[in-house]
Amino acid sequence: MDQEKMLWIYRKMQEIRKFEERALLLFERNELRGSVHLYIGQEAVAATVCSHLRDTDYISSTHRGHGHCIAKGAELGPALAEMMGKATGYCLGRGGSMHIADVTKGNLGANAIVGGGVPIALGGALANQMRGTDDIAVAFFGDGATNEGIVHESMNLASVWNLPLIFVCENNLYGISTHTSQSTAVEDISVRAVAYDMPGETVDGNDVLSIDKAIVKAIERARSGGGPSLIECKTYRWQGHWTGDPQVYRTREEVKSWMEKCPIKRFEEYMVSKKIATEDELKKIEEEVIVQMDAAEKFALESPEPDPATVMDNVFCY
Amino acid sequence: MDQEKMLWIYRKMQEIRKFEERALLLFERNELRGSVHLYIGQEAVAATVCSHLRDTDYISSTHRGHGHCIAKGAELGPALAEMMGKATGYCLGRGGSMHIADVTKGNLGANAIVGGGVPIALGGALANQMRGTDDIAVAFFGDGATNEGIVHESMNLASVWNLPLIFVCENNLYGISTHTSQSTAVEDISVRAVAYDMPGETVDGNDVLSIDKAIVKAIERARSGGGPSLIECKTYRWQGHWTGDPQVYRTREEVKSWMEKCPIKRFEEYMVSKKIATEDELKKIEEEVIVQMDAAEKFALESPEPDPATVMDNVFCY
Amino acid sequence: MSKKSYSVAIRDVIAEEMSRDDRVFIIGEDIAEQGGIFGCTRGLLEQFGEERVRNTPISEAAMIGAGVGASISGMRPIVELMYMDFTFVAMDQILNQAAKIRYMYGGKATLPLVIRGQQGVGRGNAATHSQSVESIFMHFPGLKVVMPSNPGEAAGLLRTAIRDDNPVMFFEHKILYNTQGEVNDDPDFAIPFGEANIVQEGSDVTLIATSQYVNRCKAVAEKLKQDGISVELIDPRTLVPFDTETVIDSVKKTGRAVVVHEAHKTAGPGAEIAAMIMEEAFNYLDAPVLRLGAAACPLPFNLNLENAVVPQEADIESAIKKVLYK
Amino acid sequence: MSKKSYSVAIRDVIAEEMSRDDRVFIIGEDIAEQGGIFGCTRGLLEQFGEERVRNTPISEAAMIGAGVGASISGMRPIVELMYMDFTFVAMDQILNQAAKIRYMYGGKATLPLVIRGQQGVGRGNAATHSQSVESIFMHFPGLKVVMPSNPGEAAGLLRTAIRDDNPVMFFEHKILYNTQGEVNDDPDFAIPFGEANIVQEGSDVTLIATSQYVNRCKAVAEKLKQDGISVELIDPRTLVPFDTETVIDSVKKTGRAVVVHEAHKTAGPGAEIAAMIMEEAFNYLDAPVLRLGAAACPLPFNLNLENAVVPQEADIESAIKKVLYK
Ligand SMILES: Cc1ncc(C[n+]2csc(CCOP(=O)(O)OP(=O)(O)O)c2C)c(N)n1
Ligand SMILES: Cc1ncc(C[n+]2csc(CCOP(=O)(O)OP(=O)(O)O)c2C)c(N)n1
Ligand SMILES: [Mg+2]
Ligand SMILES: [Mg+2]
Repeated sequence: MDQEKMLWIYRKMQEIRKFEERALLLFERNELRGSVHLYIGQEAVAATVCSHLRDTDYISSTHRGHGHCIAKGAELGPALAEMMGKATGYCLGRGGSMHIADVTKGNLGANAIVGGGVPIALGGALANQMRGTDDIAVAFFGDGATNEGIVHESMNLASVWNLPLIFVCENNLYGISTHTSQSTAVEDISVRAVAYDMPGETVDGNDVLSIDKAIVKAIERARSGGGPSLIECKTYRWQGHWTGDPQVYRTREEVKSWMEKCPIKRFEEYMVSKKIATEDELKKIEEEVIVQMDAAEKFALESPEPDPATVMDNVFCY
Repeated sequence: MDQEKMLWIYRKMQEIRKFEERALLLFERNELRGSVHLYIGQEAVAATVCSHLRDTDYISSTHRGHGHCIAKGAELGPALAEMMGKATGYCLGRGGSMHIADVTKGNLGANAIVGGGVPIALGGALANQMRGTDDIAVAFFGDGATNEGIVHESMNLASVWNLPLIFVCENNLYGISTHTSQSTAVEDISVRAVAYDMPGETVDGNDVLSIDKAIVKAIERARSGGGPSLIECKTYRWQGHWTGDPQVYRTREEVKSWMEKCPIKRFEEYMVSKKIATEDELKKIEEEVIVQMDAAEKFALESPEPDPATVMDNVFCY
Repeated sequence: MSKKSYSVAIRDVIAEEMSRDDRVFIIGEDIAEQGGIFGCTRGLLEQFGEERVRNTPISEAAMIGAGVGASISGMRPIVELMYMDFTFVAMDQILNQAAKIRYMYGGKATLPLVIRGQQGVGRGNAATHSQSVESIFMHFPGLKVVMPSNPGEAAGLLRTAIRDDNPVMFFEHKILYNTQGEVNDDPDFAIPFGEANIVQEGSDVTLIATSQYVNRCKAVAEKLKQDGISVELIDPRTLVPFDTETVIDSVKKTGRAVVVHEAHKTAGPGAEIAAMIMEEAFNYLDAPVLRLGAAACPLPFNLNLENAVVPQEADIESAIKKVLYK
Repeated sequence: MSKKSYSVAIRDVIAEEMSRDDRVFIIGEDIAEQGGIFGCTRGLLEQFGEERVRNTPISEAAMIGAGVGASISGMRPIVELMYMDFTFVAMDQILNQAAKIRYMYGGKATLPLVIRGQQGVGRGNAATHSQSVESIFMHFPGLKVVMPSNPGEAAGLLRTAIRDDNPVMFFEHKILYNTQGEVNDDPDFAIPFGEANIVQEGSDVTLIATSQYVNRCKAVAEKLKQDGISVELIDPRTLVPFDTETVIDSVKKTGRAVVVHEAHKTAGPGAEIAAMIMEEAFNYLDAPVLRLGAAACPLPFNLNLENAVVPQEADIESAIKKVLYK
């Protein structure tokens, strides 16, 4: 990985972190409503994976989709505006947090239905395969999603059709309150790749470098016609499942121990120790992101609400 | 396996074979209508598996369900009557070939939806587990069904709940016209057991003894609280997917080569060679079955049609 | 009588029925420690243990299928869906299996199964988590369809559902969970299916409403009383079976009817009710039966837009005035 | 014009559109060598190769999902479902994804996707393989719903469907596949959506029928002519969008209407049509709009029972006489 890519990843992780922290604040201030699922703690996955993607590569995302969205190129202002239901949001305020999409950047959409986005990325991969380019697609999903039939069907189909598709499972140990040991017959979800004759690998999802190694391999394979792969990233969400989750299912100690494994801090330390960047340089990036986030917040807050007279627009397109 | 069990299996295989041959004849004579999927060639699976089951063990079956139904204890007359839509059929003529059930004998039903019966057997296993008996359940399904999400969900759930459930996949190489190599990412479907942390085994589905060995192990495991297993039986259907299938997808030679592996003949030869029964004794069983089948046909043909005035009965039960 | 919230009323009936009959058990996502996302199973794990209060993987189709299988095998399962929108990932198990098995098997199986969960707008969950999906289950035969509008009826109807030998789709509404009401303490208190509740008698117009709209219509009726309009408000409570008689008797008296629900208007429950009223009481009608339901548009995230899509009190009022030619 | 069967008409349009636009492709079960269980893709593999005529595993949800994804990524997929009953295993991908994405994304995606296949009674397939499921897709907004009743219209409507930038549910009927009819050879021949076909003009009663019932109603209308009853027979052709104007104009002329379809009567398409007629033409109605559809009962296997469940010619005739008070 070259320095430029590393700095890009670092910046994206900071963007995601600051965006989510701001969203939480806004939620607490009642500026945001609905189901908001924060990505804090998992930033390394979206940022590292998307650092290798082009605008013509597709992703599909989940209910916990802000990170993927930002990493795939969304601007913070319209993203936040969408979460506030503003007319300037990516979806004109129609979609909200769980349905943000930005098809022009190759983000085929967040998806509020667990597992629901997976075959959609598959369709993107299919389109790319049929057009004969070396563009690919990535399906992001959680540990909980691996028990939905649609994910299994998609893995089988991707393998049978040898599609340029990478399944990226973010195993953050829980689906809402349910620990994977209560919901999933295997400990390492990557084991399931065997059932589809594709490579499967489990990596430390809080470590940019581990993710990078795995994704580079999978992308090479996909771009060169080698077919799909499954990468499981073990990680953790710091916040509750959604803003307002009482979190009866885990201890403060558990959360704390994972916060100590902060992916941003870890990458920071790595870059400084390897002299890829100085602490000051990284601090500067963080500060730039804060400025950017302030502007995004201002943009979103000042944006108008959609006009109810337009409510029926776009049920069909012409 | 003791002699009595072997003779039971042999008789059941003959019952199934004769039943299916008769059904084909009746279909050709227009006495039968609808989608009729014959089990000829696969008899060893249903007969061997069900030879170990009690009435309080449950099975769920498929669109190709006559074999399972008979092996689980159905009488030939009411079974054939159901396929003819007669009032004396197992389902009073409402279900037909694809929906025959006999809950009192533990047959939770054929199922016209590919994969649809699998979670139903799971529910049966759950009921048995909760009642604290050592009764179990078996889900029969085809190779094609393994690509339906519901089958995957059921396997995961059975494993997580440690249910006394055996997944018996009859891999007859095709789902209608589609060869497994075109539809299924792995050659041995039993490999998929790994994804659910359960034992998986592939056996020769035309060989009673191989099936027996595997099912005995799985049943012991299930009855003793050890949880689910997956057994894949490689076999072949001699007839088209349904009566009237043009069979463009396979050669006569292929069919012939499999007919040479007839499970009934193979078991016959084994029993004779091992002096478990003489040829004459087996011939006698076959003849008894023919007599039984003649009676069943007569019963079905002479049975009355359901009275249209009763058509709305049983939409709800009281 | 005790004062309880809608969610506690539901929880208590589940607990009572589980105590009464050990074939009753419940499965669902996050129903154990968490007590359900909306609290409808809170405390059940402690009371009944994890054998009978079963957290599941996120596998709705297998959950319903397990319910169907356990049910025809002699148990009486309750399956909680976190959102009734998720019936979509389990539709085959509901429509082809649960709904049809008794009939297809010639009546030789019983299928006591309650599929319950919440639906509807009001929490900014947007298009895939705010729908009212009851129409599907009203259309395909074999399922009973229940839509309780307050805590007391949620309790009485749920008890009937759990004791019924047929599959029941039990639609709670997310914004009703915190509403309070009187609940009958009799452990056998049950409201029979197919008996509409005349919420309020009236003589000028019959107003038929379901779920949260029963409450909203009460407010409208109250307001119209001041304008001298007497509204007869009817809550069918169950869409299948449907109490045709009560509705028709009312329309014969008033000569006018308005139907209000949150499901989409097009081919929604109101279409059936309106068409049925026309068939059965045509000669009594002084005006067309009007229907109010969600516009033909996915439910938008933005609250103002959401309100523009589902019927508002003002819409109900003007529909009533319209059938009265006022 | 050429004389073709309904299935060949469909096959030919698929082939023509695939030749015209290389973004069009088709996926489905057994559609390659086998040419589809009902022959609607026969020869396409030879003409277009396995890249564009793709056999799939038995994974309907993933098939539809792949179609949705490929579609918003710039392709124009056609997904063949072997039976439209199988929409049940793919319902979420249809109702939550295909139907809602354009709206949820603020109009920033097109979603050209045709989901087509056959449904209905007539081949003894019993309860899970004989349903008419269009009501669901009429109710939830975002899908166009097409029900061609003959080869020529199947061709014209399918071409419109393939060229549409929205998802289209295209319902063929199994017993129509072998029916013959004239088909326009113009490779751009397309029938716009939302324009009903007045199959036969008449003055006494408006008869609205879909799919195979258009043909069956023609026979009834013919017969009633001899009794001096003049029937105006209308085939809406598309349920979404629905040609309200043509229907209402007709009812204003005749004052009476009967709706016939194979879907269940309760909360079926006829409920919407009847309620809509009442709303729009109440003062013109001389009788209630009557509806005929399948009884509230799963479709039985036995043929006599099946016939007892779905409307027969005699039922249509007596409904017409009933609205004429004869
Ligand atoms: C089909 C479906 N079932 C259930 C839900 C409710 N739900 C939303 S998020 C979630 C947990 C998902 O867990 P996981 O896939 O691990 O993602 P995470 O939230 O941990 O990122 C559940 C059950 C849903 N949205 N869709
Ligand atoms: C959900 C669903 N999809 C498709 C079908 C149509 N169909 C009936 S049988 C069949 C093939 C099943 O293959 P397999 O599971 O291998 O069983 P086999 O017929 O070989 O015994 C198909 C596709 C169906 N009945 N249900
Ligand atoms: Mg998770
Ligand atoms: Mg097979």
